[in-house]
Amino acid sequence: MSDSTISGADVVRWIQVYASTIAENRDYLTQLDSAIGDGDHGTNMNRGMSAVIEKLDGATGDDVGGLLKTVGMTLVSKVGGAGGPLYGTLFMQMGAATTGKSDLAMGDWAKAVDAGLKGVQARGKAEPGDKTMIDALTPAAEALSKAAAAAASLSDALRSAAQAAEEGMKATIPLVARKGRASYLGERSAGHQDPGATSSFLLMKTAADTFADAGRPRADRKNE
Amino acid sequence: MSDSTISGADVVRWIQVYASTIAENRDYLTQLDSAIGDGDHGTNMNRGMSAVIEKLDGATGDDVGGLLKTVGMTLVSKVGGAGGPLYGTLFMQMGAATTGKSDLAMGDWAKAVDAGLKGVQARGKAEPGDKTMIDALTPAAEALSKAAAAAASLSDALRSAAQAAEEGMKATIPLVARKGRASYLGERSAGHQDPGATSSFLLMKTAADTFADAGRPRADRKNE
Amino acid sequence: MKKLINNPDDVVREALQGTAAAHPDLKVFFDPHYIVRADAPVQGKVGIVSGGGSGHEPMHGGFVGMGMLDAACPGEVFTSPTPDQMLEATKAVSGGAGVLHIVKNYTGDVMNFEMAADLGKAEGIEVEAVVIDDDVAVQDSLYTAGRRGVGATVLAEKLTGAAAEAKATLAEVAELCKKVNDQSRSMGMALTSCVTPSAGKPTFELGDDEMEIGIGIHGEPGRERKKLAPASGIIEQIAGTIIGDLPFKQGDEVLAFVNGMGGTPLIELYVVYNELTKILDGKGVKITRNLIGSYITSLEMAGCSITLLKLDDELTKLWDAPVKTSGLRWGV
Amino acid sequence: MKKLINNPDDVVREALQGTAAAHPDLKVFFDPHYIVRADAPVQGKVGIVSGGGSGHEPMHGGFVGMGMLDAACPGEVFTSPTPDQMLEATKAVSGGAGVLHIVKNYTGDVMNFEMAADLGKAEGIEVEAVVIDDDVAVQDSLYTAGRRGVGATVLAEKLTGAAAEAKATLAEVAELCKKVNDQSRSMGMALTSCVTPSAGKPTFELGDDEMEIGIGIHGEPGRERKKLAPASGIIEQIAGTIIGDLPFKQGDEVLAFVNGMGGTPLIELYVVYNELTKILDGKGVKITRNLIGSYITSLEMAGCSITLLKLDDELTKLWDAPVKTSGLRWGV
Ligand SMILES: Nc1ncnc2c1ncn2[C@@H]1O[C@H](COP(=O)(O)OP(=O)(O)O)[C@@H](O)[C@H]1O
Ligand SMILES: Nc1ncnc2c1ncn2[C@@H]1O[C@H](COP(=O)(O)OP(=O)(O)O)[C@@H](O)[C@H]1O
Ligand SMILES: [Mg+2]
Ligand SMILES: [Mg+2]
Ligand SMILES: [Mg+2]
Ligand SMILES: [Mg+2]
Repeated sequence: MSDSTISGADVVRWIQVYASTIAENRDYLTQLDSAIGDGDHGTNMNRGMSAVIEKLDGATGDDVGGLLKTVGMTLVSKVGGAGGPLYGTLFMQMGAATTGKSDLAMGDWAKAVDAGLKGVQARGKAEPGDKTMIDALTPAAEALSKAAAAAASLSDALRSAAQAAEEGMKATIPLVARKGRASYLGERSAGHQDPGATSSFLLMKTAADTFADAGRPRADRKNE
Repeated sequence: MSDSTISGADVVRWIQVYASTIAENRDYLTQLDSAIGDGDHGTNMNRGMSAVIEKLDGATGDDVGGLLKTVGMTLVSKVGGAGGPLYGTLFMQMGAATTGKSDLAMGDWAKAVDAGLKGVQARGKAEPGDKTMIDALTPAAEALSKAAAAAASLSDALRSAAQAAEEGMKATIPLVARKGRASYLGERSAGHQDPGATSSFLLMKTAADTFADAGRPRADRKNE
Repeated sequence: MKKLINNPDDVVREALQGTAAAHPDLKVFFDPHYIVRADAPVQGKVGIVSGGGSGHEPMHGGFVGMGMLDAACPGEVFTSPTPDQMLEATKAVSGGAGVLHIVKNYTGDVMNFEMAADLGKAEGIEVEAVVIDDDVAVQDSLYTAGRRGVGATVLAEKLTGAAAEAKATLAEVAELCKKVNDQSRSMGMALTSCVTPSAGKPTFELGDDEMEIGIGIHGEPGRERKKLAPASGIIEQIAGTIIGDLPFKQGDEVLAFVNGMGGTPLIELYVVYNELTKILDGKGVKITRNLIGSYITSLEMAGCSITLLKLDDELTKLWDAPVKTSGLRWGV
Repeated sequence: MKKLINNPDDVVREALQGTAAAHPDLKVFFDPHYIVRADAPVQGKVGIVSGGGSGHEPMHGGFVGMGMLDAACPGEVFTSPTPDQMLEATKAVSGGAGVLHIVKNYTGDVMNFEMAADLGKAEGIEVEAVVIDDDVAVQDSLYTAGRRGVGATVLAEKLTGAAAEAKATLAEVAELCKKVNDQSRSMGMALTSCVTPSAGKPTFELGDDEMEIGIGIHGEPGRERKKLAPASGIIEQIAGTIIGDLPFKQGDEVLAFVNGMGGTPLIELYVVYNELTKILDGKGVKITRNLIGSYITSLEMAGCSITLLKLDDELTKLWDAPVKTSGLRWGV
């Protein structure tokens, strides 16, 4: 079904890379949130991901499901705001979908992302087009399912998911928000990129960057 | 003793000219007070002199002493701050010194200004050099007494008083304040001209401008 | 950024330490953060819990005490607190009669309180949640997250606190909270933006001659940006929108709450109150109770909000009941 | 200028109209302006009158009521009121036991109150005046107008109000007022200037990274301008100067009053209070009472002041006595 699988250690690495990417993009995310929200999305996500990194210290990734659940629960108790429950649910549902696994095949990953997305939708009740993180995650999950069905290579699948997320993120710019704080602005929310869609794109992008190396020998990997 | 006398109508005219001069210099006085005080001297004096003008509406000046007392009492009840009691006392004491008079000879004027100054000193306990209105009034009063003793002309006497007040005012610039709000600044008060000395100079200047014409026929007067 | 703080990351914790030191009537807990009245749990009394982002002080921590909240959960500045804080607070004030969560209608607050309620119920505590959504600046439609919870929150905390003190049941207190919310309308405006400690610069830029009408309490931009105007015109627009929305009618008795956003001095709030009385007089609406001051704030934002609550005998009596908190106190 | 006002010249009058509408416990008079408690004069009780420029709200009008002031005279913004206001207020609260004037030490206030006391005495009312001068930022020397009256004024109004309510004589109340002043020290700082409505622009300009230490309450520049620093350093300097001046010593019990200048949010005042407790703990000085909030303000100025009052049993009991004003209320 795929050229390789994602190991538990890869998942740990992905979380670490995502945490440092969030740290690098903290001010950018906050700036996006200042335009149509309350200017805390970067700080919130960074506080959460820093706590996750502390929590995961020494984690091996033998139990991917347990690992992802821990990430989700840490985010729930450290982030607050909308981002906390939403990203918390995303990871908790990804964890539930991968319970007991130590390696993920591409189909497992596609299912996990889809489960996470469904969790976010159940929690936040947003539809695609509402100008939220859903707008980045939905096309990414669809791209993964399609790639899994077409038996594409893992790295191609991850790349297409990241690209779909990026397009979804950019497509939030002209939208008028219908969920979250930005919806209070009405028409004034149009013309700005959604911060949550941006952090979700980064999630898919870091997955592609990290897992694309998954099949290759350690020495050739770029994210170390 | 002098080339002419100051009539009650002249005194009324002086008050009016002083009121409009204060109105013109309102922002300037306030700006001086912002630097070393609380930025209200112009507004305060203007509020007071506007009330005086309303109060004096139709006043003939038959009783110069009564007129000046009314000016003083109006200032006391309309100005507030340091300026209210000080200028109020100045005019009330000038009024007391001219009780019952309908015309003032130059000596009467010199005595009135001296009485006003003494009132301000009794009320405010400031010495010359403390960086207050006293620093403009003292040299003016001295110039008037000297001129009266030397039997100078009224217009020369008034001009020399205004000039002495101006020099006194300017001499406040390097001084460190020892009375009033400016004293809280300590050394930082040096380098700024005292607002009260400035409004007192304007008082002496408008007197010179108005009364210098006192002896001439109405048609030649410039302040009408 | 000009603030009397140390490290921006430590503001909430240090302010809570200050609160703990200042008010012996309160117990303050850390990690997770929550504040409870020192005599909690009061046996047989419904516990009232609220919470939200910090930066709105005195709300909510300043309203913990006899006759008002049993506990408050402060989040990071302008960020909803987390379910674990709410759960611990809920457990700490549960005296056997159930716990009411008063939730301001923001996506984050609603979701976090939902999770906390689930956790509380799982521990065997009866929990009811009432969502406050009184901000008429926001349309309540399919196309928004609904109206924001603003000034009515303060009133709901006071009134439910009084009812709980009088041993009303959880169902009654929740019903009362909904009634307060239904009968309240609010709207706010800003003359300046606030600056969150973490961002370090104004959330929005406003020209020297501009104001934002219809703002929330988190430095969100408002419904429209306008040229600065005299208080009379501003209050006419805000009060008019509020009055028309419920609507408040001739003969109604109301509580008028003129709230400062944090950076507006009291003298201006009294000018605003004066304008408001003129407008309500003109409509035949009678102010029988009032509250004037900075009670639900946005850090140092300059501006105000107005809340009107339609009163009846029940609400008036509950308003007058004793309250003993650091932010609101009378009768004791 | 960004303010919720109409015409700058009408701010004081309109705020007073708002006060009159808001507080039925007060009677507000115009031309001359003064505020008295509705039940004045209280027969056989010493009347307590204070006053000063407007712009310091809630002081003084917000402190009129049972257990505190009998009357307040509001001047124009930052301008001492006039003797006729003070005379009318004095007459209105004279219940036969004499009247105390609490005067902040500013040249204007002192001179106007002096004239008013003379006028009151001429009308047969026994008047005592006590001048408050607690600001350690100013040297009390032959070369200044003496120390300014700041935070201790609020405390003196509360404490003398309680004593008068307990029917102390005029001599006793005046003595108490002097004692409160003698045992109090204050100092303030500003992060921003205020803007008087009539000037329309900041009284002083401060850089983005600067603060003024040792300011008064009228937008006067302070003793020194410094680079902005963390709260810990600022409070160390201010508290250190205060503590050293009296001096406050190990074992002393104090009331700690952390005051906001008008534009500083409450969350920062609690950060300041937290710093203050650490410093006083370190010196062995015990805070047994506190007051935290914006009580003596400079319009919208951002900044704070700290006042420490050395307590004894008498003062502590008077502090705890009931007070019912719009600005300060407990026990009733
Ligand atoms: N109901 C919702 N469903 C999905 N995502 C949402 C919803 N509401 C808000 N979001 C996302 O959350 C982001 C804001 O997160 P954050 O700033 O951390 O929280 P808050 O809005 O509470 O400050 C938005 O940009 C949006 O993508
Ligand atoms: N003790 C004093 N004696 C004489 N003049 C004084 C004294 N104190 C202050 N002044 C004068 O008053 C002026 C300030 O007046 P004003 O601004 O109206 O009052 P305030 O200082 O109360 O705001 C000062 O510039 C100074 O000239
Ligand atoms: Mg946000
Ligand atoms: Mg002045
Ligand atoms: Mg937020
Ligand atoms: Mg003044």
